[in-house]
Amino acid sequence: MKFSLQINEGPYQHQAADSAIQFTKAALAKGHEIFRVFFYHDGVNNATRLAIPPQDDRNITAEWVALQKEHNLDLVVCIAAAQRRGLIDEDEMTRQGKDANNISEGFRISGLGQLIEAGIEADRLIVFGA
Amino acid sequence: MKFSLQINEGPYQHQAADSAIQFTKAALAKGHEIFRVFFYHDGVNNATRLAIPPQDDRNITAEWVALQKEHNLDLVVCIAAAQRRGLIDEDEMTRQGKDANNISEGFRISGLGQLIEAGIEADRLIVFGA
Amino acid sequence: MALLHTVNKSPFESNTFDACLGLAKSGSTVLLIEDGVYAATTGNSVADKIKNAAGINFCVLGPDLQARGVEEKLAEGIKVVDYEGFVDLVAEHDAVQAWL
Amino acid sequence: MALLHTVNKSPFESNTFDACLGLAKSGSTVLLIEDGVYAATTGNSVADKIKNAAGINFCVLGPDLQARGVEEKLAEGIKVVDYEGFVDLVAEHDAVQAWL
Amino acid sequence: MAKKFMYINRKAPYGTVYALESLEVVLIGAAFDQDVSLAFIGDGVYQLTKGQNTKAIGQKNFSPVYMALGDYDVNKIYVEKESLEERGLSLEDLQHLVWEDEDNDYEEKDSIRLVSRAELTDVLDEQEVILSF
Amino acid sequence: MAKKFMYINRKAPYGTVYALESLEVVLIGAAFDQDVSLAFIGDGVYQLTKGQNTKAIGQKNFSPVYMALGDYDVNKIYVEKESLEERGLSLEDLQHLVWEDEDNDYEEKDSIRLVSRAELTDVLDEQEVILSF
Repeated sequence: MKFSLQINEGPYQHQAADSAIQFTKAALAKGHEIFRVFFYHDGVNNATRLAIPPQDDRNITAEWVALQKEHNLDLVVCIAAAQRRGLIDEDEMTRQGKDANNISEGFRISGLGQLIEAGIEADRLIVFGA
Repeated sequence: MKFSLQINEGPYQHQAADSAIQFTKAALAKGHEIFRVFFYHDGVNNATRLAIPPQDDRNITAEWVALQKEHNLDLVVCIAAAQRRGLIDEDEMTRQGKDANNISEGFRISGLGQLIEAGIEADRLIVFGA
Repeated sequence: MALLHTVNKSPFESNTFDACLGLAKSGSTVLLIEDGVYAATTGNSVADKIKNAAGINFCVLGPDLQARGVEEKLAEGIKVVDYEGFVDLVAEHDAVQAWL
Repeated sequence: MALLHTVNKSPFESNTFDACLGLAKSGSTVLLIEDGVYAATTGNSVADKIKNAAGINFCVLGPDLQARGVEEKLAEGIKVVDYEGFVDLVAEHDAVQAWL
Repeated sequence: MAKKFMYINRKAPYGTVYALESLEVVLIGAAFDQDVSLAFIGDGVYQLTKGQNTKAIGQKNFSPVYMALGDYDVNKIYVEKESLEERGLSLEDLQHLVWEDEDNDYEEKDSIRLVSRAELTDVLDEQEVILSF
Repeated sequence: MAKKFMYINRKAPYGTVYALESLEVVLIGAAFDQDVSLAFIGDGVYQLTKGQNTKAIGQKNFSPVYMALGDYDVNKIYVEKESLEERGLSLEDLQHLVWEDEDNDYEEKDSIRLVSRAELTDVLDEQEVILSF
């Protein structure tokens, strides 16, 4: 079956970000397809490559990146939510005249239409949030 | 009177970040001193210089930076919470081998002891969160 | 000693307001802010809680009432303050407990 | 048609669980996850709500129960699933409503 | 074939960003020609109140945008009756949202459907994609 | 002069980060020689349950750290009786937290003080700095 996920909260502050990863791993283990993971609201904060979690704790972004590489996941960060919260990629950095960027490899920035499409194309949409 | 603030939530997602700014402006307008503003939990996300809010909306980080300049505010970002969430300054970037940093001017990164000190030194500590 | 309590959650969605009332001492003040301001409105299922909380002073942040379009629903006996009034309340009380 | 409802808030702190029960149709399933798992424990002030919700299937996420140290308090009639069981529930129902 | 999309709004405006960011999805989603409904439940009904004035809190007042939903063919707006009553509100306290029926000489029709909890239960049960905010 | 610092814990562990990050402040704060108390109210009482096992959710189990509070001279830990009862819990369900009284031949004493809501109201009323999580 084809699943899409929407993630509304950032890493660490709410368990939603963890639950989404555990769900994704289990779905893939059972042979399902993840059509897309869409990061919205504070969920965009999952996509930073600058996080340095404590060594004895999980690294949520790194887990997504590893899953992305292994399963070629489509990890999409909402551009409007990301701009508001200071998550930008190299293109945005250049376009907006900023001096740095912080989006991790494995994630791509795009519009809200990608969320609607995720709902249309997948058999199920599951929302994780707070 | 001397006030300290603790801010537990990031910008936009919760009004706590806005309320804290409005409170700070009102306190300064009434002639009170702000001893320190301590950003903890997702509150550290207020300190990014990479945010690009919509043009017709407020820019929360820019408001803090303006207040900091005018009133020489001590805006302190919790280092442990910030590292977890990908908010780092130039020193941290170098030390941790990261390729970018995103803390805005006007904020400084320091430890939780600064929060305790803020409670000890100020006449009142006010917490804004969700 | 008298504490200032702040409540920023809707009384319809969260038990925060109830928790505050349970631990607010007579003579203390409860300031309703953000989504907490709905507790200051009348004609609803929580209105009696404020009426029955003897000895507590209730205030509400006017800017948050106005933002939500419920200023005209304000219940009796609740003082409306602006952000400067919020600052005064903090200064006038001995400490602030934020019910998050 | 049958929906899968997920609830991730504590029934003691938030009205989310009540809101879900109010709109869950007979034949649908409610899966308790994260802080929502406390609703699956027994001997407390919300335990009757599950007993009285006729026609609803209740499941709870075991990993979240274990994390919180309340596995032994599990009420009767609630099925424990792991993350793979969560995935199965999603697949078996027609759509998922997350009560956030 | 169009899918049944339901946007569930359960949070008050301004206290959190969900109301605003939900509205943004609805507007973008309108371009996709799906069968779209919105439900306002619990504190979500506060999103639709008249007379919102955000000047003193420094946030943008996005409540006028709800008036534009009809122009985007978003005209199935379910408001739960019990949620209104618990909050001491009636339809009079909400904005009057309308749409123009182009199949019926552009007659202006109400977008808001006041429904009981039991009726809303049946509406939810038919949905294929449920976005929660 | 030492100030009366109160840490209010009202949230369950793991669902949000507050319990963990509150504990981090308490540990750092212990070095400042203030008059420190902790209160566990509402779902905060769940932070102290025995037998937490977070392996399957991928988070770190920080519950053993509460056992160390006594070594940091953090030994005024108020647990609200009514909050426990509403949740079907008793002291038996919580970790047994102790401290060693160095003024009394290092006698081991209980850190948890089970208090009624009315008693806790008076304790809160005396505080000078209240940190909420």
